[in-house]
Amino acid sequence: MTGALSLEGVAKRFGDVVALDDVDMVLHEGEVLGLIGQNGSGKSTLMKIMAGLHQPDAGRLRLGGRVVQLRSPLEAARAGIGLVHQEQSLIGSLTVAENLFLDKPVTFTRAGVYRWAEMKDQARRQLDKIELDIDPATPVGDLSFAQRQMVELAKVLALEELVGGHLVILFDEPTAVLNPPEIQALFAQIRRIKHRASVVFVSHRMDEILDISDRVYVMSDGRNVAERRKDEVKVDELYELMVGRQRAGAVARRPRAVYANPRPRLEVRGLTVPGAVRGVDLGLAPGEILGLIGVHGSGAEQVLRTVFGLTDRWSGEILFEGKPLQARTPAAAVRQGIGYLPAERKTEGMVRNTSVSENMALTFGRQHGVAPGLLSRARERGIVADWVRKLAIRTPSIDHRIDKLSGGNQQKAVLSKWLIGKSLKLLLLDHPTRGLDPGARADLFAVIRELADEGLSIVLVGDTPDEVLTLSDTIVVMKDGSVSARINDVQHNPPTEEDLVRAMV
Amino acid sequence: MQTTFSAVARERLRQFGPALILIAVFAALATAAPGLLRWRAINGLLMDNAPLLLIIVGLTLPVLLGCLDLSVAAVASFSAVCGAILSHSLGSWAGPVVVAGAAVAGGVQGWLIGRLQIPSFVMTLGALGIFAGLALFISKANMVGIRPGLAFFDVLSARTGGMPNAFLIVLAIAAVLSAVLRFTPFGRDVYAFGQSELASYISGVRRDLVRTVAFAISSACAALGGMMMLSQTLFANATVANGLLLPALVGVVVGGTAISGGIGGVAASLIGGLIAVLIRVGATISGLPPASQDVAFGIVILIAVALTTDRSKMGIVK
Amino acid sequence: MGSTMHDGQLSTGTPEATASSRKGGAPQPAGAGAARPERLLKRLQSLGPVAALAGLALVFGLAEPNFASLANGQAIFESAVVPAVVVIGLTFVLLQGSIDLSVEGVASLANIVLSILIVNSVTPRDIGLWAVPAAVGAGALVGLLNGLVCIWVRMPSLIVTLGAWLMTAGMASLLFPARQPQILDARITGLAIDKHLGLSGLVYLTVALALVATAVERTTRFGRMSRAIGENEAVLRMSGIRVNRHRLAAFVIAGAGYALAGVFLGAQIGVGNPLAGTGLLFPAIAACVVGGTLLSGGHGGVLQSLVGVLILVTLRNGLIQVGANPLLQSALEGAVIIVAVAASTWHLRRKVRVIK
Amino acid sequence: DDAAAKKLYLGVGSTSSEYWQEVIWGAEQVMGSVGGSVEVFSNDFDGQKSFQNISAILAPGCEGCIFTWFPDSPAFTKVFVERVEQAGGFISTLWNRPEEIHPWDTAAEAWVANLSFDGIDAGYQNGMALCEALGGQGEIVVLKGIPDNAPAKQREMGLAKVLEECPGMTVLDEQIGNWQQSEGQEITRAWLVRYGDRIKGVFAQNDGMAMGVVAALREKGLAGKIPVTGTDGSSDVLQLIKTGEILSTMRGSSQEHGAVAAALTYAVRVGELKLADLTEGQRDFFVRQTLVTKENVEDVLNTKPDPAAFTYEAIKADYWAASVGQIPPGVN
Ligand SMILES: Nc1ncnc2c1ncn2[C@@H]1O[C@H](COP(=O)(O)OP(=O)(O)OP(=O)(O)O)[C@@H](O)[C@H]1O
Ligand SMILES: Nc1ncnc2c1ncn2[C@@H]1O[C@H](COP(=O)(O)OP(=O)(O)OP(=O)(O)O)[C@@H](O)[C@H]1O
Ligand SMILES: [Mg+2]
Ligand SMILES: [Mg+2]
Repeated sequence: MTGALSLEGVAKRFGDVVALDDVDMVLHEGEVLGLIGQNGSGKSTLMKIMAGLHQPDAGRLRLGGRVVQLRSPLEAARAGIGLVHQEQSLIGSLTVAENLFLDKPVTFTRAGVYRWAEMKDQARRQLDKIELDIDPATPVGDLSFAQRQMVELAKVLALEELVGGHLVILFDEPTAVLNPPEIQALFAQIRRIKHRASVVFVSHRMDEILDISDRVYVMSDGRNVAERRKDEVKVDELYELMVGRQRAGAVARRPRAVYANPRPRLEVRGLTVPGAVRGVDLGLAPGEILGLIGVHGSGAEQVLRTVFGLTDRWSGEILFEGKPLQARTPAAAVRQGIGYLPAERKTEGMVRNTSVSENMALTFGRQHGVAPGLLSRARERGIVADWVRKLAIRTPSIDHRIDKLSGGNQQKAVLSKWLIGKSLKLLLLDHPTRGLDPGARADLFAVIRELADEGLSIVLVGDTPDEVLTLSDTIVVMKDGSVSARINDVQHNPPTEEDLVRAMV
Repeated sequence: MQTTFSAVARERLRQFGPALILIAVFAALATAAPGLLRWRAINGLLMDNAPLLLIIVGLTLPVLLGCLDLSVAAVASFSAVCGAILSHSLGSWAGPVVVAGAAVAGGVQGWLIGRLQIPSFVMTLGALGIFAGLALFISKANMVGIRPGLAFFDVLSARTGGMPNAFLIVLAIAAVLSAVLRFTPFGRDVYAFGQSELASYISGVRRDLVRTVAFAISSACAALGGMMMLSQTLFANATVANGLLLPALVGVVVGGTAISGGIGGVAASLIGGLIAVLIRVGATISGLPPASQDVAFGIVILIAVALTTDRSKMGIVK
Repeated sequence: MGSTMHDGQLSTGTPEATASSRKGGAPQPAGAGAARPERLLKRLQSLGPVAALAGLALVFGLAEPNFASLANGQAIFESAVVPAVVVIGLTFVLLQGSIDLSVEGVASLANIVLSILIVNSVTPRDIGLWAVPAAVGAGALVGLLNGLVCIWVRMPSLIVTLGAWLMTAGMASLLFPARQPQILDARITGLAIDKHLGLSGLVYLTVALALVATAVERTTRFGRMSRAIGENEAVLRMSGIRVNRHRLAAFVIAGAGYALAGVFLGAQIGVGNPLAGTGLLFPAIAACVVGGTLLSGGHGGVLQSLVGVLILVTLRNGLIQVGANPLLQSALEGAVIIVAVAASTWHLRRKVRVIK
Repeated sequence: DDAAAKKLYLGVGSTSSEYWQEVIWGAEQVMGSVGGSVEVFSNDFDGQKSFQNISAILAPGCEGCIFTWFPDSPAFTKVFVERVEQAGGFISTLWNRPEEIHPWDTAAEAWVANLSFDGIDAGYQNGMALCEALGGQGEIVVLKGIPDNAPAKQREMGLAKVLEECPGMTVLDEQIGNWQQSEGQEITRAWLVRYGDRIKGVFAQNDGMAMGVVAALREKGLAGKIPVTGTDGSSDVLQLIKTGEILSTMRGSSQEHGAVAAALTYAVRVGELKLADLTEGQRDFFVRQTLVTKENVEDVLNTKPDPAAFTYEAIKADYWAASVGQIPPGVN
């Protein structure tokens, strides 16, 4: 049987790594196909092959029955296939209009010269579709994060007008960086264009998958291990199919005593960051997990970055272990025992072209040296290997280049950079589970909780309300730069997700 | 398994690529001019090019950070002038004093790059102008001779066991720096910084400190190179070493150290420097007319670089 | 390798990109209206170099009355012509985040080619004004080779163009006839000598060129994509943009620009000199950066670079006017360059900014 | 072996300058006449390149080879002659030697001679011509070459003498043009603005800068109205002297500069001259030069060097025919 798009025996290997191994897949007209799988199971690779970014080593692609070869993203676009990347793919110095048509087979040029007017009202039409009221001539760099997300969406939907015939739209973890309302807007758009387009939707959030897709494929180790129709499957079964083990029940509650400590480790008073944060107060005890949550631009990340010494100008008072925090730079923060897991993994988290072990040993490797100022690779590697096992990081070896790992495994590696240290007192987690598969997520939760039990204080800017709810002892909700709600002792009288979302937006 | 092995083999091959090229170039030269095989010849070349090689070794650190140091040659000239002038008052101490001063000046450059957030290219270009001007100014555009018979300079120009001390010093410094880069946190920071400044900064690398030290080393090596030059010429003027900037850059790159940073090393640069020197020698004794010598040099150098650059680690090549 | 290549690119986010997505962290009510004041501020800040120029002129003007004279204005423009043409070519390469060091060799080469092909005092050959396209063509060809090697052999532009510099310089002296050829074609030399409204034809040509280049930079796909390549080439490649063609074009334009500068030099000094281009490179790059065309790519543009040129030319002229110690001139220039760049890029300072 | 004796390594500043072409021509005549050859090396006015060249030549071994060399800067002269001595060769130097060292007291067995032109005389005669042209009255501007080059200093001393003897002529301003035509032009532009018609004459230390001055004057239509002097005697400048746009230049006998240096080195190498027999004046001397003005420019242009006069035999008749005396102390 054929569909809008079908893959037959597709395989792809990168050096020694088998990313895809004989994958068959059929995508029917007008359906939304959910694609789930553990980190490194090959989802992104599959999407990239369908989008012409990678060439398969073996196997065929059929488009409407015809065998096609997609040699470049442009050819894919001509064939009506568009891919929304996980990370933002907008160019700040170009206008909204230019960005909308960047990857499209139209250029709006005559003899290489732009026909701005034409391009602008084409763009106007695209923006109207998603009720986004901004001037198409605005440089994207001047937009807010949320606005850029919407442009990102409009960019895909633009395929509609530009290419005749049936469309295939591929979303690779689009919701990872969206807020609940934006997610709903996205789903609405997906449902709207179903009549002309088939959609492949990758996500690590089971509820979303079940919400939006008609059918679900489960990938594992580069193979397509299961196919389920929406109406015949439950979250738990999907979970088991991909992780291969029972879904653990909610993480056990912890007694207040653990973190009920008279002397707070971190105290933030009236923290203000021009244009981002207004008068925020926080308190954090040893062993306490503080959940910070808010929509993008709520300022939650800024609070973290300020404590870590990354903010240029700020006012207010930050006390660490009773003394004013001297952290003017990350280095200073680290010396005092503070760690930070950035949300911008690719640019701020990983040292590219460098092995997993070097990345993990970068900060605290020196603590395991033979003598001060003298490293001991041997010891480091031992410790690194332990953590790779502990967090089940999927990498051929600890000498493998980190940027060759799948998104989720990169995240784990970056996190463990902070864990191999002996002196960490406070860990700041900026969207730590972004891009992690449910299994890895559960593992990470366990680790975080364990670390807290050992007395590490943790501030966590959560991706979803539910993850903040499961982990935190205290939750602080932020909105437009200031605190809009504060819930103490979450473990014993937890609020509902609805309460949180209401406080967020 | 099989594949991993071959991968390792490939990596090794790439590592020793420059060394192999060096051997090949030398073999080719020696067959053309057998005289080069005599110890005296090699010895003489090492002596004459020790200053250049030392500058190359030092320049490697900023380049590993992804920065450029265009001031090295000017620093060498300036130091030579200062060394000559001071030799009359300070005697042998002139040498150490000048080198130390240069280290400070270099450190300031590196530190300002971070503080003022201006590209190293601009910072060191400005420094180039400043040192060139100061050199002219303090020498009143005259030539300055050093006080003869000073231990410091005599040692630099002497030989031990047939080897020129100058070159032995270059080897020693290169060895120490390689060890530092390999076994100390500073070394790890340098490479991480070179690959992703932001990520390493957020991992707690003290980037201003790293940059400062790297540029201090670079300038100190340049200054010592200037002293070596001086120990051979016995006279210095404001432009005595200016011609070394481009050869130094070429040497570093030929060694396989990437301008984009994070790839390469001191030993590689030393080998690269030797390759560049030999290619220059070849072009000179080739009997080609002078102008064609430069053309030939340029072409061969580009080929050498094409062979020694490790593209697997470069994403986008600018 | 194509795939790893693209993957490698994915992992290279430009600092600017990060900076802006950070700025996104700030709460902004929807609607571009909110962004406007910020944009206005940007515009103002981007005027930093212009202010620097004005300040420089003011200082010299006060120190030395003659400086402010109309005649000196003309002198400054005449001196700015050659570096201006150079940076017009160079800017597109810098916008894309590459660099091109071959200017001195290429300008010299073009200068020689022109002088021996046009009616001159040494060689019999004379193809009339065709010598101009011939010279510029030679430059463009060098640029083409630079681009091809950079892109398809995947070598850093810095070293490739450095090699090209050596080679073109060598070729220039190879083409040099026994004696220095005087350019006898008045149509060329006249460009520098005949004045219209006090300014030579070269000045008008340069202004025209600057306008065209600005139009190209702002309204053509090549111009816009050049900026984008500098900001984030990875995304463009993922979007299927023919990146390499634009990169190639930039090198060709640079080469042609350098060659044209060599031709202008010929008109000014009236002879063919294989060292004509000496000393053009570093001031040109400095000018671009001073003006706001950063080496990191994606910033600035032709007009900014030209402001940079005016700053440096004014500086040199002013130092002579006020009779600064000739020995110290390069030192003063160096210091001013550092200060000017620091001042004009101050507003870009950010802890998470990568400078290199 | 004689092969080495018959190949002259000639180090020049640049192959693309008329002066150096004539030096090469002279050397080639001499070596040609003894069935030898000349191999030319250019340092493009970069001392380091000069060093790399000589080091590369010596490396494969250079027993008894002969050099005529231009060390771009006097700073390198000592190391060059000593390197050649160690290699067992012979060398004569052009233009640059430090004040402190001489062929007879440094590498005395290898350093045959140092031949230069009398820069003081050049500066003096050009200056005097300028003084006359100004009728002894008026302010002039001075364009100087690369500051630490001996010729630059000497020509400055020469002008200084003039300023004493011709008190009416005073220096308005002086700048460094690094021998470069373009810099000469740029600086002159600025001068014309600053001093306007106060400038009555321009003293440029070489022809290149003088041509730059003329180019700048042309832009203002002042060419020919303001006297300009150069030094070197390049044919371009001779043309400009004919047209009156340049007042005077000092034309060194460049062919003889190259030829005599080559001949001396060869003679010593083949043993026809014994260094021991040579006086100091014979090992460190100025080569003759003539001031070219409108009067004699025609003759200078018409006299083409006669190859017959440049054979080894012809020169060996009197090696020092072209000498105008020993280089006095205190001029380097
Ligand atoms: N460019 C590449 N070079 C080398 N290996 C790669 C490359 N891209 C992916 N891989 C490997 O291929 C496998 C599949 O990666 P892929 O990104 O498709 O996984 P994924 O399912 O998208 O994971 P995640 O859920 O974390 O995004 C992983 O083991 C990864 O390490
Ligand atoms: N990161 C890179 N830096 C430099 N060159 C690259 C890079 N990636 C690919 N290339 C070169 O580009 C060529 C084709 O790659 P790609 O298709 O991405 O270029 P393109 O933008 O499509 O250019 P074209 O318009 O010529 O197809 C290959 O030869 C490769 O060597
Ligand atoms: Mg993925
Ligand atoms: Mg392509």
